[in-house]
Amino acid sequence: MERLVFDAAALLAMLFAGVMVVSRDPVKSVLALVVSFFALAVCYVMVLSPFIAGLQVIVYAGAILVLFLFVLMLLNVGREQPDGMPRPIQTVLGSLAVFVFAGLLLGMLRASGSKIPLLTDGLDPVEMARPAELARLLFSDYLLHFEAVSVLLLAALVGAFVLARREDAP
Amino acid sequence: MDALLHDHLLTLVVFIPAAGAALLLLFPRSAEGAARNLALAVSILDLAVSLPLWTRFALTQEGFQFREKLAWVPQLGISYSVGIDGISLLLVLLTTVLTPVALLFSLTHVEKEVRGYSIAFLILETGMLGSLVALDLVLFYVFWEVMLVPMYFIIGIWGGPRRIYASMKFFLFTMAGSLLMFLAILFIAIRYHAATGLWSFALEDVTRLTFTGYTETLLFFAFALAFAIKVPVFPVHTWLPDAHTEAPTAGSIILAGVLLKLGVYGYLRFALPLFPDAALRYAWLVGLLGVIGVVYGALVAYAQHDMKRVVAYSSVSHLGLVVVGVGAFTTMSLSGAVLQMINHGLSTGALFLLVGVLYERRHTRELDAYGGIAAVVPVTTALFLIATLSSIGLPGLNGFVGEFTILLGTWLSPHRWWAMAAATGVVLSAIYMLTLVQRVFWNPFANEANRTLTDIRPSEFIAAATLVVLMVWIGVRPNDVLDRIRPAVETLQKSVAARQIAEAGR
Amino acid sequence: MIGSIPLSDVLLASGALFAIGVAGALLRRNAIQIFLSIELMMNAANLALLGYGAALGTHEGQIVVFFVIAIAAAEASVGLAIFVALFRHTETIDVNKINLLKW
Amino acid sequence: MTSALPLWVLPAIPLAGFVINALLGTRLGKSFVSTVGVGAAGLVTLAAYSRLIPFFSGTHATVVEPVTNWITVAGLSIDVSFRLDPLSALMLAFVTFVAFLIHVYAIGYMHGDHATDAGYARFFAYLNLFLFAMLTLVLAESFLLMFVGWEGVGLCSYLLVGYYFDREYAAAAGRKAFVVNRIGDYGFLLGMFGIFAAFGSLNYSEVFRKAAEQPAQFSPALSVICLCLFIGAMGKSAQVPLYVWLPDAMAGPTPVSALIHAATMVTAGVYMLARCNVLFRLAPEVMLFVAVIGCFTALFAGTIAIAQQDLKKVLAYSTISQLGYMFLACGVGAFGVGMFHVMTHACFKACLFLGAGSVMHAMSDDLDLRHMGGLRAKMPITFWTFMAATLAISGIPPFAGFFSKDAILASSFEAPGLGKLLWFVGLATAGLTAFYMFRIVSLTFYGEFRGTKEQAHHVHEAPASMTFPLIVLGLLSLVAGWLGLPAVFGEHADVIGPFLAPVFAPITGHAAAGEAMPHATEWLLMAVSVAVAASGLYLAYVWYAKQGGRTPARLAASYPAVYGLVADKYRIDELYDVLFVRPFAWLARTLWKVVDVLIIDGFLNAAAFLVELAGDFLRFLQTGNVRNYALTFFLGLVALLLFVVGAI
Amino acid sequence: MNDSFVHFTHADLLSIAPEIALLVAGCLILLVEAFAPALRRWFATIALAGVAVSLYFLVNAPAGTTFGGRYDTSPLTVFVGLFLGAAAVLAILVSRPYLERAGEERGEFYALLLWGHLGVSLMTRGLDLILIFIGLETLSLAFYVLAGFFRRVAASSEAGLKYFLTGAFGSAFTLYGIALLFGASGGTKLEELVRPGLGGNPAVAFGLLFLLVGFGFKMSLAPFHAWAPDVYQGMPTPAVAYLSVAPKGAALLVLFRVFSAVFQDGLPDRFRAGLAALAILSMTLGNVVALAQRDAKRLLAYSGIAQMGYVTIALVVFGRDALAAALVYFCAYLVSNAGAFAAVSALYRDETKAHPVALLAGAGRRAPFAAAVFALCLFSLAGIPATAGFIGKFFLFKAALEKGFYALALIGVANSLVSIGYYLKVVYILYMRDPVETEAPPALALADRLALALCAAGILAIGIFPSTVWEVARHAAATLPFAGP
Repeated sequence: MERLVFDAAALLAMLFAGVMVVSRDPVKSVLALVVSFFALAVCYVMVLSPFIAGLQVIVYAGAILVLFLFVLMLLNVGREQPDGMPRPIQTVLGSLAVFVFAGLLLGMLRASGSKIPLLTDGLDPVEMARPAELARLLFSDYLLHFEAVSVLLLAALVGAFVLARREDAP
Repeated sequence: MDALLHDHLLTLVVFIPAAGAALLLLFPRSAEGAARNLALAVSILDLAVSLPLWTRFALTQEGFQFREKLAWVPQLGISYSVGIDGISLLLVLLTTVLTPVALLFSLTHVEKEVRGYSIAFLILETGMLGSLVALDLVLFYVFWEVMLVPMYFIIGIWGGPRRIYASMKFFLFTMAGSLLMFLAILFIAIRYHAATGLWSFALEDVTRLTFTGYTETLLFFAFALAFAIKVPVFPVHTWLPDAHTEAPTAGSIILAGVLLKLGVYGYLRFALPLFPDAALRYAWLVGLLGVIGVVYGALVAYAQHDMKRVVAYSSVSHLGLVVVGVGAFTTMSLSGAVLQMINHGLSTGALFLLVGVLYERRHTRELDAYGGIAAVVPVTTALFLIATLSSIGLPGLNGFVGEFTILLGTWLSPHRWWAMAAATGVVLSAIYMLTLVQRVFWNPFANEANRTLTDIRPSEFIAAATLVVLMVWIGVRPNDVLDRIRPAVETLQKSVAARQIAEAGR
Repeated sequence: MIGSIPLSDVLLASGALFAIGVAGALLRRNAIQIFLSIELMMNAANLALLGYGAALGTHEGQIVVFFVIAIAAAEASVGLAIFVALFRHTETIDVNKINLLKW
Repeated sequence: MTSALPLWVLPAIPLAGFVINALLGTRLGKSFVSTVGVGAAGLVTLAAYSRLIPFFSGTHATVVEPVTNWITVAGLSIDVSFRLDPLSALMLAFVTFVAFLIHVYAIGYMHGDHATDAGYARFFAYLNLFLFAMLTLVLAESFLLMFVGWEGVGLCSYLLVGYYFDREYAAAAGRKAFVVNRIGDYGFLLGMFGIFAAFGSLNYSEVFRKAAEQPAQFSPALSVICLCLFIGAMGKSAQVPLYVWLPDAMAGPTPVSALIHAATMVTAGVYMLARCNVLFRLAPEVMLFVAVIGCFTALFAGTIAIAQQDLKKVLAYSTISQLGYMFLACGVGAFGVGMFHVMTHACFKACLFLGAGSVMHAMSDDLDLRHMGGLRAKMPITFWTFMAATLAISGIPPFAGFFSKDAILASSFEAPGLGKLLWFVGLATAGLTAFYMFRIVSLTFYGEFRGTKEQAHHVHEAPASMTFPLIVLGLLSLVAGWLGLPAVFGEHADVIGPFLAPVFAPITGHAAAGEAMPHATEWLLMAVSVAVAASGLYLAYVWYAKQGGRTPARLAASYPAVYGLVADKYRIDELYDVLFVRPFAWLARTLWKVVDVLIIDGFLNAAAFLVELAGDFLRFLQTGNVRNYALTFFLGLVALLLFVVGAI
Repeated sequence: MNDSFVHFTHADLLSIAPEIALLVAGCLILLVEAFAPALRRWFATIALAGVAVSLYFLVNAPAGTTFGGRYDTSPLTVFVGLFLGAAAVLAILVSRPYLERAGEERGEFYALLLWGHLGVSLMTRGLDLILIFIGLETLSLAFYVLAGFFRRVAASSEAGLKYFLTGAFGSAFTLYGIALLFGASGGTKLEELVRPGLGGNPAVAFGLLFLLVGFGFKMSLAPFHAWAPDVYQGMPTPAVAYLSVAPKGAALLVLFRVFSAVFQDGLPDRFRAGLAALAILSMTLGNVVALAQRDAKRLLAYSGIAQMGYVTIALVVFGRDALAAALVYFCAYLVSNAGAFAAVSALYRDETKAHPVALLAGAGRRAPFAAAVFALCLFSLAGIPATAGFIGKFFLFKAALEKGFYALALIGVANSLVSIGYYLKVVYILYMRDPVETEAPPALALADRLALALCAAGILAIGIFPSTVWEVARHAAATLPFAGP
């Protein structure tokens, strides 16, 4: 049952990811990715990470992709127009490489994870999904990371400010 | 001060020019005259400081003298280890003599960037002296490469019309050889470490190593190639005509006078003692290339119509003879080879200087632009003639003694035919050098532009006359020089022989 | 039982999404779409992390993903700012046409 | 002997003269230069005779005077030491004397030559330098020191031939002289190497002692050694095939031709052979070769001399021819006779050249025989001395040449093997010699003057400084031969032979010279040679002096090919040009343009170019398109995955 | 489970004091900019002070690990920290006159530089993959912005875009690699990678290769190098001076750490061969293409690609001695390359235009000091003895030869020869070509002068007295954590 849900959600995510890639219209792309991310959120729930699934919906689908959409609108970028300059090398080599890569990667992943079910040693799934435990870890073992990310966010903030600020600002 | 002069004489000699260069850096760029005079003064001071090396050199003592040894990179056993034997003594003095001579000549002829020129020259002198006294492989390599940089600038900035090509070629050629040597040096030290558990790059240590045949051959060739390019030996000689031709006169003097010798010197000092077996196994190749150099250089010199190129190819030919002497490896041929290095430095230095005298006045080196100018510039002619005679080995001047001892020494070695083939240089050198003299100084007066040529100036004359005096001195009293060479050569042969016995016993 | 999802399913899904992301990044010309593809690649990594975390019974996977989402947000803000800044010069974000700097 | 002048002073005197004149001569003027130059020559002559007179009157014992060590390296130790023995004494005697006379002559000659102060100083400086080198050559006690002199005289020859450096042919001739000599020197050098390898020394005393003591041990090596040495001699003494420089060397001032290219330097080869007689006698096949070369050269050069129109050229070929005689003598083992001819030849040939110089001055530097004629009246002293020398060279008794030449012919007649043939060729050459010598005498001094008016007006006898040496040498041409009268004139008639004999002492185990030939044979030979010489002389006189050259002109017209060939000196110079000079230049150019420029530099430049080209192409991989960058990145990853993981 | 919710010891605080100093300095600059813009001339000083304080704490931190084994304060990190700090100092020194000339003297530049530096610092000191990743991203984000800092200049914005897109692409691989390693080892700490048999796990191999390409990208190792020339060209030069040195060193250190944790018994052959291939490709491509460059910064970018090829030899050789050699190499590279960029920064008048090498013609006369130092840096990069570059190559090739990597060493020196071609070409233009620009350049600013002098002194000091740096590097490398014997 769970597997079915997971697989269905994963397939959906892949499907819309594919749409995102294939679509020439960036807006459609973004929207496809939103759907894909929602499906991914379902997957996250199925792998015992409801908190992350929430973040996924709120931060990713809700904030980040909206930001994308916003920028798309701002820049008024239209559909990708064929520019009359086919780039066969990029396309052919790229596709070929992706296939080889996918083959190798999926082969490896299948082999390495096929026999292992999630939560084999009978840990409590509820315990796994509890945000409080996450919070504890975040402020103990991962305290430094947490602080470091704050610097990262600060840098990103300042950076975005530098780049997007009006020209006449000092 | 006395102690300084006594215990650190070599260090002083090596680094006085560098100190001078550092001092020059403090000068404003506009102080050209001061820079010129200071550079000359420094080089003369260095000459003065180097003279005690000659007088205090113990004639009978084997091994190195004026030794100094300081740890440099102690973890790897790299040391500032210097010392001289007869061979390096002579080359050191040749360097300290030729540098002031070259600078003296430059006094009147270098106009742009005098300060930079002086700095380059002084650093070059330190580089040359350093490689001559270094007894540690890394130290040697450092000095060896450091020389390239100032020479590159000297050719590239103050050179002739094709200076860029020439300086680049010079640099790349020389570098190509020495990079392999660099790897070989590392390899040797690593082997030494593997064998003894200690790190050392000191010559006295690493000469105790023995290698298996194949390895030794490879290492030998790595070293030999570096030195062969510097000499230069056919077929890696083609940088030389370009570099010599395009370099400013003073640069050519130093290039021909000292730099080329470093190739042979390196071979004697490092390649032979380190790889005696390979060196003797491939002696045939050394000799063959030497013989080819003699004949080929002479022939091609004959075909040139640029004065400097003639002299440049004559260097190929003369150094070929030196290489033959080295390859023959008899005491006599080796002594002759060392002596001939000095001789070639003096005679070719003088030739380049005098070509420079003409070039600075007429701004052409084409043979056809001259002709019959002996009447206009008699003193230059006379000096050029003497230098020519020295170069073609006229008895009574220095060249002959070297040539004769090399050839006789080679004749006495198992390679008699080398001597026969190399002795043709006697005929060939006469052909191309006398053709040069005839076409430049003799023949009917061809070009009215030469009517206003002025004869040699006092500063140029002093520079040239110094060399002529030395030529005569060595020609008449070669023993003064040979006495100093002998112990060094004998030590070298003994060490090689000892190594061979050790090899055989193994 | 929730444990009935085999890890391989999770990993395969993640791998496939990653590959799709790579394909998008390589084949799209619009900078924003390329960036979207890269976001997808990061999400694929997230899925793998969560899957591994669940399989190993540790919270670390979730912690990592937490940070990654933060990083992704930061990256998005900077990236989009860059697009905007560039768009002012070029009037396009088609990377085929952005080649002032080359050779 | 204690108070005697050391031998080293002899070369030192002219060396000092050279240094003074070279450094100061230009500034101090001609009279100073002549004083120093001639003074040095005079002084050295006096000094030489101060040693020679006691030597001649004494025991003739060899004296070796070491001065200093010159080169010491490994097993080689070369002393500067000088040797006075009969051979060097003989050379010393005439070299200094003749040189002095020619120095004197040169004062007048060079004044007449309108030399500049610088040129004048240069000339005398070179002459002194030559004297220094020649004396070193003669007095040296070792091969190497001899070589110093040997090269030194070569240098002076080069400098003096090229004295008129602004004339291309003179400059070229100087170079040619030096280069051809160097070819010989190459042989000399190898010979020395061989000697050192075999004997471990280059000192005469040691080498000759060892060779004489153990002939059998050294004999095999000596063939090659002697051959090499002989090549050296060939170069210096202008033997076929290395003779080509000597005719050209006439481009130098005439005193130079007289001194260097007739009297002294060119005989150095003969001197060397005589010096090394011990070695050569142990190499009989080389001796034969020497004889054949000498003999051939004598004839060959003689024939060329017949058809030359240039006075000095004729004399030059005659010199070559006479040198051939000398080698013939050496080749047949008559070293003493050869040296005897060296001496007499020095006298009469110097006289001839100086006479020619006198004529040349009178003719305003014109040397073409066709422009001369009838000078006998206007230049009596020149004529008579020239005549005396001509008779001497032609072998007319009792002039000097007769005795020496006759001795050579006699020696070759006696020689085993090819002896008779050599004798016959020598005899024919003697006839030729007489013919061409009298031809030039006739053309120059007899008949009508054929030059221009100005020349005719200008013709005059030379000044005293020039005629004095002429007279002295003319007299010597008469009497010098009397030192070596043949055995038929009495037991002790031959002074010079016994004097030199110790030098040519027989080697133990080797047969000494054969029995003296019967007097009758000797008389007969003399008669034949005199007859041949006289007929040559007469023929020339009739053809050129009486008939004004009609017959030879007719002959020349009848056989144009033959005449042309001879007149063009058998076109040997042209042959050498085609065989050696041009191929040499071609090879030089080809090596440069093909090997250096095309192959070596071409290869290197191509390598550098290819690397740069690769860079030029590869830089376009950097398309500026960021998608391509991502693709290369990704392709790199995939390749790594395939390589690293694909194998696991 | 501890009583307090937040675990935080004094040692922890001390150990991150260097980063805090950087953070504070950056914030201070921003605050000054916001509230006292008149004091903008002091930005650089504040930044330098921040770096100085940070280095002070760095040097004085007790050796060991903190944050439960997630943070490294060993001599190795001190060494690397000093190296990074030096790069930061040079970049800041150059920035001041550069920004002044460009009229963009803004506090954000310094703040971002400092925070980017902070990120690099985290990369080198983190013993936890996720911390390393955060550091990497901090660095990246800061430098994406710095690349596009000159918004008025199209090239700068384009550089920002290219760096961003490729950088994010690379980061995604890094992240996936981390995920795979996490899955295989069960944790994100490096010490958890030390586990027998882990090296044979295909997932680990994938993870390592992903990390390799991710960090190889930061090192601009071919074929992950393509961004570098474009980005260097468009980015403000002082930032390039930092970016072309510090993150590369950090990336190599991370790779060293991860690989030596996983492969306790030495690199497997395939990995070694793959790395060697990268090294060779990088050297060769970098050098050959550099020959064809006309722009000074692009040329230096390719030179940097080649230099990374050389230094990757150390990774191939593997082991602590090789790491020591790499550290020395990086020190040499720091003074030479940062010096070269400092010289480029000082020698060009118009900051916002391209930097064609040809424009440097005659610089030897116009700006003798900068040109001389530039030439010295180039000779050092070329590895001429008596310069730092030679010492770097010396130890590197020694390490290679010691372990028998003869072919690699040979290819290395052959490449050196090629590289001389373009280094000398620049020197030739500096000194031997007649100037196109006759106008005298502005007088060299004090800060530029100082930066150049420091680099020159560094080059000569390392070049002539290498024993100190070698000793320290060896000592530092000995503390490489988790490495096998």
